Amino acid sequence: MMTKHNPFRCARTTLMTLVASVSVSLALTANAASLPTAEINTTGLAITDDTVTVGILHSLTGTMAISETGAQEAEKLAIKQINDMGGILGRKIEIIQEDGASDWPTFAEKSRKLLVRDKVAAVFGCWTSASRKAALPVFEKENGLLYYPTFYEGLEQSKNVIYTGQEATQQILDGLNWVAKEKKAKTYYLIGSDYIWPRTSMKIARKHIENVLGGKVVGEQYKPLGDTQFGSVINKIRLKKPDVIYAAVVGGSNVAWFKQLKAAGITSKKQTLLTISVTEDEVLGIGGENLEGFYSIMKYFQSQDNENNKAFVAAFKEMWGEDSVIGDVTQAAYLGPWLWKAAVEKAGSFDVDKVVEASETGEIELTTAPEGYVKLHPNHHLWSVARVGRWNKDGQATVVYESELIEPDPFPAGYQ
Amino acid sequence: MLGGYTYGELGSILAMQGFAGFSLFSVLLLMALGLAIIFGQMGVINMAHGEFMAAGAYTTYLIATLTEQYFPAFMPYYFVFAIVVAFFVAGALGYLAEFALIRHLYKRPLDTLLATWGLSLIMQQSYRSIFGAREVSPTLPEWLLGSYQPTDTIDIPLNGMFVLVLTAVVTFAVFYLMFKSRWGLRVRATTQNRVMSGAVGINTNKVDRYTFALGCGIAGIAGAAFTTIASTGPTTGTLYIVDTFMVVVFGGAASLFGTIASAFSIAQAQSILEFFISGSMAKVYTLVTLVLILMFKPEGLFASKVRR
Amino acid sequence: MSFFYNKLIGGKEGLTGLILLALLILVVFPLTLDLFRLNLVGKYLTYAFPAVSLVLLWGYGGILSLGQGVFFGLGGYGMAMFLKLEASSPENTAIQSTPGIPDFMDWNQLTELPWFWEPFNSFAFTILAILIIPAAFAYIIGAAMFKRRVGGVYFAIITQVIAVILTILIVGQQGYTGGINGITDLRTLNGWDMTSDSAKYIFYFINCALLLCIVLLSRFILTSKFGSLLLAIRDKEDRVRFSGYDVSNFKIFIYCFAALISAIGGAMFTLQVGFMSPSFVGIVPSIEMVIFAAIGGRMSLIGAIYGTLLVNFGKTAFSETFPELWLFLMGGLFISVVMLFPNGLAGLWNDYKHHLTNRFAFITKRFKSQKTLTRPTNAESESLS
Amino acid sequence: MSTSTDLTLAIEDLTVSFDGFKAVDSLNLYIDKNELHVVIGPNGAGKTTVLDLICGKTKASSGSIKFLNKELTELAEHEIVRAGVGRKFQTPSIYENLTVFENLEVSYPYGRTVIGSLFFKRNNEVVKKIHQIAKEIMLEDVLDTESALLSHGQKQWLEIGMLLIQDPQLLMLDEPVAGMSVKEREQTAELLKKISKGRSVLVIEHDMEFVEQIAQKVTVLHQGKILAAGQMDKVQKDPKVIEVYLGH
Repeated sequence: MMTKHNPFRCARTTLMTLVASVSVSLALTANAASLPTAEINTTGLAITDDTVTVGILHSLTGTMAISETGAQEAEKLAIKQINDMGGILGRKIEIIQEDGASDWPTFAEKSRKLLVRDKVAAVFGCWTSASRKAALPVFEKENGLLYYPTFYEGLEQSKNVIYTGQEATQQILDGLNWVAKEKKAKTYYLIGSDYIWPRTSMKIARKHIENVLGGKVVGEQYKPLGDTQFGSVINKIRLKKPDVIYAAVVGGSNVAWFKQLKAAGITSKKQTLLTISVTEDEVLGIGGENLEGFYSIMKYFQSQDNENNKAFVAAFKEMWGEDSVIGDVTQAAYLGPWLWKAAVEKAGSFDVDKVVEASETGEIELTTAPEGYVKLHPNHHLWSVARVGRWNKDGQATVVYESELIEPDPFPAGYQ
Repeated sequence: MLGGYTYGELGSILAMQGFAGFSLFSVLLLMALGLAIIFGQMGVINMAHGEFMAAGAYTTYLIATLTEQYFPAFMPYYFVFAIVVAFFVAGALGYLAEFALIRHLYKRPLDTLLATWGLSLIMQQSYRSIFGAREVSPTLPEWLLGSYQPTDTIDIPLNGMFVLVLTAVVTFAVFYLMFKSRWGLRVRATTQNRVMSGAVGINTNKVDRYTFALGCGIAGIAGAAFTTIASTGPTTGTLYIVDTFMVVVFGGAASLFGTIASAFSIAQAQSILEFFISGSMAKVYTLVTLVLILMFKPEGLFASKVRR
Repeated sequence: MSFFYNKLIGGKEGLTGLILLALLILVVFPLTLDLFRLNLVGKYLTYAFPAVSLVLLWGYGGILSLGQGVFFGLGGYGMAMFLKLEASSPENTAIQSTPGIPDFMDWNQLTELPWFWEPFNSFAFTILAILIIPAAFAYIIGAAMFKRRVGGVYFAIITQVIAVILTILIVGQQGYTGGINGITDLRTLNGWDMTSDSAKYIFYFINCALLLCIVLLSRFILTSKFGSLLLAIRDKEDRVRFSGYDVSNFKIFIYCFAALISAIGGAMFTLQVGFMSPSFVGIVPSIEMVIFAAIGGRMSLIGAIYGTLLVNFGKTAFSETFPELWLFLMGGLFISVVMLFPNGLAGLWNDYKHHLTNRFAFITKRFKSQKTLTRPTNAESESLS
Repeated sequence: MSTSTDLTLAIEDLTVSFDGFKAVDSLNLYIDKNELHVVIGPNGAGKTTVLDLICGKTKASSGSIKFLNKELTELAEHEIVRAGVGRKFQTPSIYENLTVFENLEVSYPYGRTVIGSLFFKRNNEVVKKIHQIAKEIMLEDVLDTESALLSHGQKQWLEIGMLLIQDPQLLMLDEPVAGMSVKEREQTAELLKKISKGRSVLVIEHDMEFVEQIAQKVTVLHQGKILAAGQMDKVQKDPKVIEVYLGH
């Protein structure tokens, strides 16, 4: 019934330059034999003397497979690298992969399977908020541990989830400050796909624009998911002549939106556009020529120029092919296994309660993350940087702005 | 509405909004033409229609990629070539589907719905296995990008104009084929009275197969054309299928004129509503209105009263 | 007199089938499966409600509804609204800007409970709403369509469009409905922990009992004169009409009944799975329900239940092992059921049974089933023209 | 005329047009109690349309149809049937996968509402009536046969039986002997004579031989209008009728 996907299928490569430096005493990692399984696993998880089993739960089929492919690839890469370094507490990580099939109850069902039957020590997975919301009660009931990679709307904080993507205020606010200052923007047009993440993000953006920046929202528009006709919306935008178009259109609609924008003559020469839903993954479909000069706010861009990232990109391409692109979520997914490793080693145990406790100390940090330094906040979200990238024709972005490290605030006062 | 705008500006918006409506009209019509033949003339409920469109789109993508790699000089012209190939690829797939599936089901229209739904699942998974799960877009020739500017304030999208012209050409071709050619006569004869047509020497099997293939081929053209406005993924087809059926049913299944009128009215309603209210609600209102009208006029807009 | 005898044998055979099914779901499954798998079976069995409803509606009545998900969803949402209100007590939601309303409303800046949520504070009202609202909605659609003699393909497509409309509405009006995430995090029913093991067993058995009751009730309908009329309407609608029956009333009734059954399934789904989302309302789930019925046998109530179980088991097993192959297999299954076994599992079983007992009987049965195969056509092609 | 009370059916000025084509044009037709009336005419004369109009399948553009002084043009199909008009279709229209018994039972005029049909009981009275009708239509021996297995002629009779069980005042038959063997025709002629006692019967027929066997009064339709009417032998000699039939 289950498959153990072997993540180690690619040849052993030049040793990873990437080494997780964790703020944990070396003594813990030094000798696995000194850590009997009975001590580090008191709750009956699937852990032997030399292996520990984790779950990966993403959509391999259905409409979301497009987006979730990168995340599961990154997770497998991280796990492979950790194993190459000797595993966690002397135990190699084994993976059980399940398909969420883009279907929310399936996520709940598979989560239950992973936790109840397979007794996995941690799960890396979910992509959409809906799938996380469906799986969440299962993780809370069965006391599992989920590392969730996507930037999302916030308004959630569960003991059993570590959020490795940004919550909405972290992603949005600094980008808006930047555009207000840099582009002297006063009027904004908000457009998004019609579901919870764009709506919540737009709500936060509107409050920030009106209350903090003193600007004006001249229009707010939502299109059904999957809709591909933007002619009327574009005319409406033309009528309103906003300084900035602020967009959160997703999936197939996203491609249609940018293609039609370009066809309507609205290009970066005339119009500033800031989006929170375009990563390198999306650009593949949209085409760099349609995006050239527009801005995305993300915490990570593949083009980021630092040693960590270079090593990461090289390793990713080696494992998954030269043509791979790496978007924000892919990078965030990559952080999951490393954060878990750090927390387990700090706790000296795989027990979920202890790992969570270690995670909540505020001392789990990664200095080697591709995006740069990140630290886990006691509220289960990451301290991270907001970046504004300008898209080039080749599908890569140039980072034009970087914020300070921002504290995560899933329940932002004044923005609800 | 006039507050702060000049008449010139409003005029420009009006012109562009009018074009947006026309553009949507041509998109809907192009999607629906193939189905109008398959469903309207043959009575086959082809739930895989969207997947045949995707076949055309993927063909275009493939040709674009190959051209870019091996004949970069040919890039400005490949698109026209791609449309023709998309027609034949989707048509050939349709030919196969008719041969393997549809011909056994002419007497069970509701069962064609289930069988073609199965077919659509298989086609989706094939696309995923062949082209990957990610959405793709072909690199478009320069002349399809950007806009035409008759005045400073008016931008007419080139891709929209292209689809409009293409739709006009395909529509005229279909009309010529169905109503002026000898072959069209055979198709109409077969759909009206299969037994009698067979008796007067029409090879009805052949007519069926080519008609179905033609419908699918037109879907392929539509798919190729849509690569100019949207992307293509394994499940792209499912996005279009309900809209397509609505256009055909609302127009009165058996009437090609009805299909045109219905595409026109749906497109205008949708695009005008969308200008004033949110996109989601515009869609809801349009669909609710269609359902209500269909309840009062179940045979669609343009079905003639016939003696039964 | 032999007529009654045959009828009785038919009844006996049906009784055996029912007892076998009851044994399987009430005894065999609970004894052999662990709670996780049993809970899965419970979930699958909630899909069997709309599948059974489609046997009545489509198999016998010839009315193909591609919108049974709408009613499944209405039932499920009804139950979810009640449970959500219970979960959103002011104490549980103290961190919200407006405590006491569901969390998603608070995120969407609603400051008080919308009026149509108010009555769902009452459990009695909720149960009534689950039974009445979907049936009433079906009555409105059915009356409008069947009185105007919209049938066959048109009905199928219109019901599909209704499913689309409802999905867009639920997703778009997220302040009132929870949007695409649905209504989640439902934990207690009248203060009783729904996620406990004992609760899961209890819900499972309630679900099975309801399903068996529905099968019995459907049997009663099918063996009455109404049942014969339903078949008669499917095959020769005009003849029935010109025998003095108001055909539309019969169609409306069976459509409402089918809606009611589906809604009960939806409510049981919410109770067992702990949430409800728009992904059960749209086109895909609605067509899948048709497939369950088709694979089980569109003319067999019990077959539809086995079909539902089989397809869902297959889906789970295959998507765990070969996620890539699953869609090919599923697609192939649809096609082969339509092309080769139009009577589904039930048809195969009948063939097999007769094959065992009597080779000759087997041949005639095949002959007969060939005929059944062509039967729905008249009604359909007429309504198409 | 239209106030006449002793007529079963009075059609006056009946017109129906499809997209401008008048299929029935200002038709007048009267049928007496206990009369067996035959309508003949070449293809496309509008014969079947007349039946469609009477039973409500097609709505008239103008004119009136009075059945026992009740206006039918306003009623729905099932109401017309309940008023006492039965109609047999051209091709046998029976429920092929039900037995002969069930076919008759389904047509039995009780339990016609949804609730009624759910709680309909097959009591002795019903069984007796079904057997009586089955005997009349010569199908008593095959009551338990699935009706798909009947011969073509038997199917035609079964459909007549399904109408008879409702005891209509006006029985309309569309080409009842089409496709029957010679023997079956004779039996059908007998049957028609038998059942026309106590009710009016309107028959549409092509087969002149058969018409001669049964007809009392004949109406000849041509292009939606009445060409001739009266006793069979007179009509047969009418030069207009001869021209239409031969010139066709």
